[in-house]
Amino acid sequence: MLSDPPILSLDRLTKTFTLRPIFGRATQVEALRAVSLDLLPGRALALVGESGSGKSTVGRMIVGHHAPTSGRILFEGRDIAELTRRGDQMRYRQAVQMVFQDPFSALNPAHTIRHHLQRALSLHQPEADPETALREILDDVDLDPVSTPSKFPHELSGGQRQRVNFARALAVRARLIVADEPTSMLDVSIRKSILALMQRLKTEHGLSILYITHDIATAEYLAEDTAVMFRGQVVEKGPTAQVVGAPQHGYTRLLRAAVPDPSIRLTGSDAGFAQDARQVRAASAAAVRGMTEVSTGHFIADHAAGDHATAETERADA
Amino acid sequence: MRFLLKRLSFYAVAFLVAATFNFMIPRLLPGNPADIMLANSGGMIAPEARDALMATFGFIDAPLHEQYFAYLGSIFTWDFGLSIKFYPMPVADVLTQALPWTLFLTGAALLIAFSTGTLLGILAAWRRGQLTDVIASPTALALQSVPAVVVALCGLYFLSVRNRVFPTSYAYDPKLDPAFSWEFAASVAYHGFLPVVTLSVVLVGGYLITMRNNMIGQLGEDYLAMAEAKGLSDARVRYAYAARNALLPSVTALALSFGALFGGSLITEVVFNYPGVGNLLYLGIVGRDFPLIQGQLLIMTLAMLLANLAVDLAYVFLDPRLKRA
Amino acid sequence: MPDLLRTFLRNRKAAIGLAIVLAYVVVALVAPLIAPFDPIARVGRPHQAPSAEHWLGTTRMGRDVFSQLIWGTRTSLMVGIVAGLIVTAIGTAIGITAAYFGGLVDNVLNFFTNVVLVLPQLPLLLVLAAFLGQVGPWAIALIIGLTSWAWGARVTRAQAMSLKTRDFIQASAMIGEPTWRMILVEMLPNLLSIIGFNFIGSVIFTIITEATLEFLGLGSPLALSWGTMLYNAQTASAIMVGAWWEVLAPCAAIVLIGVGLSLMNFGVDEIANPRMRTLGNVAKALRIEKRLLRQRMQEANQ
Amino acid sequence: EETVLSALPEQVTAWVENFNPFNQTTTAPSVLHFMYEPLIIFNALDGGKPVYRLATGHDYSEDLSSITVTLREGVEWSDGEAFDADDVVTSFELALGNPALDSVGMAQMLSGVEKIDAQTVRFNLSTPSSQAMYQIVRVPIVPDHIWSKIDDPVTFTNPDPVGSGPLTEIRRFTPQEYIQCRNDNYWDAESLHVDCMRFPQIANNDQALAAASNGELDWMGSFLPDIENTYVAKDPEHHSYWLPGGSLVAFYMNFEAPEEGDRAAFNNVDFRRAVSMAFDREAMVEIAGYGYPTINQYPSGLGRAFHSWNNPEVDEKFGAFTQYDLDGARALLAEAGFKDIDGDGFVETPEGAQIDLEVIVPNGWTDWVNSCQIAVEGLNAVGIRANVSTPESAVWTEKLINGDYDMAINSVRVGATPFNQYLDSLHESNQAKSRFAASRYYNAELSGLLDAFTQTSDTEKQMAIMSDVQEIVGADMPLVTVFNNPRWYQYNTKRFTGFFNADNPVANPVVHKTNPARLLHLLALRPVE
Amino acid sequence: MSDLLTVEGLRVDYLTAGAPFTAVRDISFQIQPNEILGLAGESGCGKSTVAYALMRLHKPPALVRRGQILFEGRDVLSFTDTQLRAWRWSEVSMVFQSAMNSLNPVMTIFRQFHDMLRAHGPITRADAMDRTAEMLEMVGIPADRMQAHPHQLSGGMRQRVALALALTLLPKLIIMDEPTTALDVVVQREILQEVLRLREKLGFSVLFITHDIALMAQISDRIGIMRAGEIVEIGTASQIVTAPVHDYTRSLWDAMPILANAAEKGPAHAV
Ligand SMILES: Nc1ncnc2c1ncn2[C@@H]1O[C@H](COP(=O)(O)OP(=O)(O)OP(=O)(O)O)[C@@H](O)[C@H]1O
Ligand SMILES: Nc1ncnc2c1ncn2[C@@H]1O[C@H](COP(=O)(O)OP(=O)(O)OP(=O)(O)O)[C@@H](O)[C@H]1O
Ligand SMILES: [Mg+2]
Ligand SMILES: [Mg+2]
Repeated sequence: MLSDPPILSLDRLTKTFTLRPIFGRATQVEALRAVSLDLLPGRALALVGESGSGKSTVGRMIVGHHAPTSGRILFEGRDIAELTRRGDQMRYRQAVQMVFQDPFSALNPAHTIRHHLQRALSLHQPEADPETALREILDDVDLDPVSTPSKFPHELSGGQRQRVNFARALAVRARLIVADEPTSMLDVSIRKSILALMQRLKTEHGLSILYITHDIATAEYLAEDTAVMFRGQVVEKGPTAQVVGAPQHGYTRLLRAAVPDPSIRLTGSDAGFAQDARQVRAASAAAVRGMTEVSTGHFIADHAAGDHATAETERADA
Repeated sequence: MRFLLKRLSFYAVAFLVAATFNFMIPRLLPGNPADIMLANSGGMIAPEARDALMATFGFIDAPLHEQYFAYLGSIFTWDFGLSIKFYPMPVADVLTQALPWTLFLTGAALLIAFSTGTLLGILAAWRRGQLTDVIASPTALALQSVPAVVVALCGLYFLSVRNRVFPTSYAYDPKLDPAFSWEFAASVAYHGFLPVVTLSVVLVGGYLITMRNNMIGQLGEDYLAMAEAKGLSDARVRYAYAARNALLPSVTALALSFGALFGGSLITEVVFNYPGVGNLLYLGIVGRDFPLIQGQLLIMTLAMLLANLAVDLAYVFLDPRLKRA
Repeated sequence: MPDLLRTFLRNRKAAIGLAIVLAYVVVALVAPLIAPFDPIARVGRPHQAPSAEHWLGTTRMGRDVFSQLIWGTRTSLMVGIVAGLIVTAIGTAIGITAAYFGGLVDNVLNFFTNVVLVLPQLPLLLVLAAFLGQVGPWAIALIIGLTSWAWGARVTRAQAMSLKTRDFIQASAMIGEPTWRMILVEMLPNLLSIIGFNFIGSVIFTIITEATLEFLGLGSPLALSWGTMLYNAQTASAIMVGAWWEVLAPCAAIVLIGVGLSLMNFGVDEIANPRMRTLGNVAKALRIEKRLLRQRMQEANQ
Repeated sequence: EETVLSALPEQVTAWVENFNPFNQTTTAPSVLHFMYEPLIIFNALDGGKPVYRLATGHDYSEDLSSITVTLREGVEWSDGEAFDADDVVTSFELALGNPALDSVGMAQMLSGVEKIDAQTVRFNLSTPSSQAMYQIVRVPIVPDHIWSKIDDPVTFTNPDPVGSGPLTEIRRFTPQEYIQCRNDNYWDAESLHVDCMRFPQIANNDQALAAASNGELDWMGSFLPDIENTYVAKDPEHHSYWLPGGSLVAFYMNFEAPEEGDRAAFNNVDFRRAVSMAFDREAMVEIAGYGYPTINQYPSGLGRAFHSWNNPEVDEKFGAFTQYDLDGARALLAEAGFKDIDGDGFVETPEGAQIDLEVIVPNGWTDWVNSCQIAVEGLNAVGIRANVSTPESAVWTEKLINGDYDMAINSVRVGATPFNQYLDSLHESNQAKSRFAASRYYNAELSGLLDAFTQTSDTEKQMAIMSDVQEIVGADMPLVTVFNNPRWYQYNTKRFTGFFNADNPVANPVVHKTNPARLLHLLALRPVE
Repeated sequence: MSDLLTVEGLRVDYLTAGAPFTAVRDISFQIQPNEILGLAGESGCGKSTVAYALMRLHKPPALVRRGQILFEGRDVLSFTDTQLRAWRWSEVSMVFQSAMNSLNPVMTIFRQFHDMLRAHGPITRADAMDRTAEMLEMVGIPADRMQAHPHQLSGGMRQRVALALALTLLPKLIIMDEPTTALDVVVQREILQEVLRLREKLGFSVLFITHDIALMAQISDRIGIMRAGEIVEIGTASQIVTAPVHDYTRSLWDAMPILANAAEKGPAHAV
């Protein structure tokens, strides 16, 4: 299972944003602190964590939207910063595609679906017959190949739009899809079908998926592996069954506990949760010195003793 | 503070660019001011006399860069040389005499237009589709596309020429001497009425439309529903919440409208023979009064920059999000 | 595209505006056919009041005001459109370039734009017009075009900036679209309404400004345009001698086209800004609501 | 009760507090003549006869190389100091010593000014001329005891003026109005019945009209459109006007025009005559000029004001060429070989060169622009291709001086005799030196006659010379004169009487500062009752 | 007539360019004192429309065509403006979908409290400060933050402020329109716990609107399921969880991936 070499590895990736407010001094935001992850071919890695923990930043750095402050991104073993030849860069770009959270914003409202897919096809599959390829791709994502191409994005539902986004990644012949909360803006009722689509793309097309979410339940449904992030660091990672099923790190446990569970009724007297939350957050914010393997492939973070001084001041919730 | 410094340095550089531009323009103008001046006075003049006159006007044949530095220096010493049209008055004095009138005219018009426009814009948006909106908005729209010339001419024709309700010229009754008296103030108000109204009419439409659009943009916001849900009165929600927030983009629009304000005041002053700087500029251009044109453009630019700066400051003041405690 | 047009025309204001503007365009196109007289020939006595023969009277020079107005439409409209095109082209190019490339390019262009924006425009135009000497309408169009783009550049930039952060721009970058295609094919169509807005606004501005420059005597008195008509009326003291038709005719022409164009802009605005679209329904709902409320109160009182 | 006369001598946007009489541009318009009395006023409407003011006589030396002027006795300056020859000498030395003050050109005309005794001054001329006195009297006479102490008379604004004229006291001064009142030491006080003059600031014709029709102005000189209706009709009993002819307006053709065809055409007298016949002078006067100018159909361009100088033979021989006659013009052109060869509807020169005339006129000079349009209508009608162009007045002047034009409308000042207009426009030595002599017409015979005119003060001889001049000009038609500009003058008899008018044409009635005779006019006014 | 709120046959239309769009059709339900009623359904089914109409906050082109809203027996729809203003917030308050947008961005937190307090009776500034401090501390925010502007607080803090605002006048009913969708699960849980605690302490009713039925099941007493403007099913929380009647309710449960070990405990899967 672990025999395949990773298609993409993140090696101690760090990203620091410098905020220059109109007033006051510039502040540094450490969005990522030495994040290391491996993505394996044909598998999905779920990245979960609280809002603002740096999940999207990881995704955006993979597609080259931000350059790392330090650390490396290795694509099939090669540092992408060293891909100097245009051909190599193109190949990497093509191989890694992103599917965004907001399905509407990802499609150009001025153009039809045909435009979106055909451009991808003509750029990356010039040899294929455009109409046939188009039909096949739409079939792949369960869209009506006859009526869909001539529609404009606003004539499609959110779920359909998200399917078009996946179709575009297919048209480009991507091998890795970074899906940043692809279902969070969709109706509950169709969420699962998009997850099913990703599942199918993974198994049938052998795509790797980096699935960014804060919904552990969907991570469990889709991903073989899960990494939990908190304040820019990976605090726990490993096979989903273990990370979600038997969480070891405090924050993962907290996260796990907070997931709404219809079978448990909440009461007002359960004040312990908030207290726990405060403590766990404080403890988990400290710098990670290393990871301990608690079982095969399942790592949890060792935090430095002292409080890690983050430059962000507005972070703490209470 | 960084923000202010940044803006200030922008204005400084912008001023330099504009000043350089101003320097270039009159030097490229055809025609010689001394000749024009003499032609106007109807004299045939000997070349020696002409050259001597040129020299007294400060037309030295120095290399361009020397002229340029002398010019830049003049900005700081407020010494723009002697006016040709108003010889031997220094340009600075001519301008100083005219400036208060323009400030009065533009200030009053701006105040009137901005407050009425904004208020009507608020009402039109609040009662959108209702009477205020149905009447005010299209009217504003029409006014917005009426040139100042047209408004001024119509005002002049109907209110000064046909029915002698208002005077056709001057900033106050020439028989009076400027003084802090009611009589003088009344005269200023009486003479300023038409010019101020003209200018306000030209400007008000723009402010109304801007404010209305900003307000409509705010109307769907949750915090307004929240304010209403809190049981606040309609007026309070409208002014303290919606209008207050919609004002922000309006203030930016205000900065953009200064160009129109200056242009409008120029025309108004010319039509109503109002002794402001716009009128002077026009005279300067017609009379090729280079020193006057130069000084003129310079202070107009300066005024534009100051006005923009004021708006920047107002914006910072109005929007706490920019402050960061 | 036809979809856009339909939305545009469904808007009553826009439709009226378009009708007005089209009427002007038609007049401009067929001016030689419909003008009853040669606009520069002396065809009547000086300052004849409007009559069956001279619908809008004659000028001080005994020229037919109506014919002048019709020919003037041609000039004024053309000048407006040409300058509008220049303004829009420069503004759009600078705005999009600055927004798309960002960084240093943006800093430089944006600075430049802001500088132009804080220059007192009309005074500068006056000086420039005087500098060029006898400036015909075309020169005026050119001057206005070259000096008035900053506002358009600014709004286009703002719009393009927000467009650039939209995911679909990133998405097409990821599939490897070349830069020019990103700008022309992906961004431009989404900026059409702001460009249209800018264009229409520039046309209004130019028509007004041209009239103003000519009125001040800085244009060519020989040109046939509304501004020149105003200028000639002014120098003939038409207002003072009671020849109101000589002044009011060009004024009315300017105001009407201004209103027409503004109405169109309203339409564009409502297309671009969906919140503006529902105004009619709002009024209707309010009326019904009021009626229902009255009913309910009555019932409650009984 | 003081009598105050409201006058509008010129339109400005603000009065500038400058009472330096040497300044030609921004000095208050009531400084010359009213504040500083001239030596002599030559009355053009009275055949150029001298009216002695500060002087009591002037004598040319036999060889016309010097002029001796005797000064009036008993004249005092407004501060009580006596007026004498030192004042005159100082005044001329100021002009001679400061080019910027020498707007009349004394430096070329005079070789020196000598005080003979307290009441006598001699002017030594650089070249003998019988015309010199006309120029000399234009120099203002200022008090020696003040001006000899001024460091820089060029920039001096003379804030507390001391003068010899009727009105020397500035009672009130604001940019929008000033009032100038009686000189208590005025030598001719018994003639003066006006206590003060009020000068309101008025910026343009429209405002002038508004003020005038309201009856606010007593004495003015503005272009008032449709004057009968807008001004006279407002108060027919008191509002009146008189527009005697003034400077000569003519179309200049450049004998050295840049384009070959145009040049050839202009050098052909028949072409020039045809041009003249194509001009509808009446329309120019009636439509472009509101009927205010005086039509000028003298083939010699003499003008109605100088009719007493007219040579009727010239009228007889060449009169047809100044009549509006399109057919005649066409015939003349055809006869002279100007034909439409290329069929574009416009004639070419006999040699086949294209003719394409650009008529330049200063932008903003509306009556002239309209005259040019009427001229071009006529030219086009007879088959001469022409169009109007309106450069800025500065550019127009430059083009005239540099000869960079085809045809232009232009004006020449008229003097006390017809001599000035011919000298300024047609004398060889002036050609290409000023805008008045822009046609580049060189005629030695004509120049000789004009020189001879200056060499005699005998009226008979002068008449004979002028006849010959008219003969040459009429035959050659170097300029196409069209009309004489009106002298702008309106008055209101509600508060004052005695105004000059067509029935009482004592002198040039204009209140503008270029007219010294306005002093005579002022002294002729009497308050009502 | 012990119902706190009774909604009878409520219909809300949106007037559009074409035919009016009926967003809420003939909805009826009751809320008892001290009860939490959940309203769930997919996006666009009309949940917010109901919430706004209940407080008569709906804005044209929305139009309440028909129906009755009785609050303690009084007919809300026939309130005069004055009655309405007095009733709002003192008896019914609301927590909006996104706290980010429901707080006025240019006013300090205190001013937003002060404004509201003043609208409901005379109060001195000092008293208002005390009250604000008290309310903020109740939801776990240090009182000194009252001079902050909303943008200076984190999302979770803002949501708590909104909650504090809603509770200040001790209303009988609080309408919560998706109060936690913008937050992550941990924060969401913290806030809901807070709500429940306060309810026990203060005793108010809640109309809780969300699309997350698992969450709803955790806190509501009764649940209504909405679809396309209608309530298709309404029942006690345990009935909706364990024995949903309507197909649509079942499909909602099916569409949600449920954590594996949670599923073991709960019977939701077993239909
Ligand atoms: N371009 C940027 N400039 C400055 N700071 C940034 C930028 N992008 C992200 N950040 C900061 O980096 C941190 C991580 O942001 P990121 O968007 O990766 O979080 P996330 O885990 O995806 O959160 P969410 O679940 O809300 O999407 C945040 O504190 C954010 O404010
Ligand atoms: N101004 C409007 N004009 C026309 N239709 C509207 C308007 N506002 C809302 N609607 C429609 O009314 C319906 C109900 O909207 P509502 O906001 O109540 O849904 P919701 O259930 O709260 O959805 P969400 O979960 O997304 O908040 C939707 O179909 C929506 O499209
Ligand atoms: Mg994210
Ligand atoms: Mg909602």
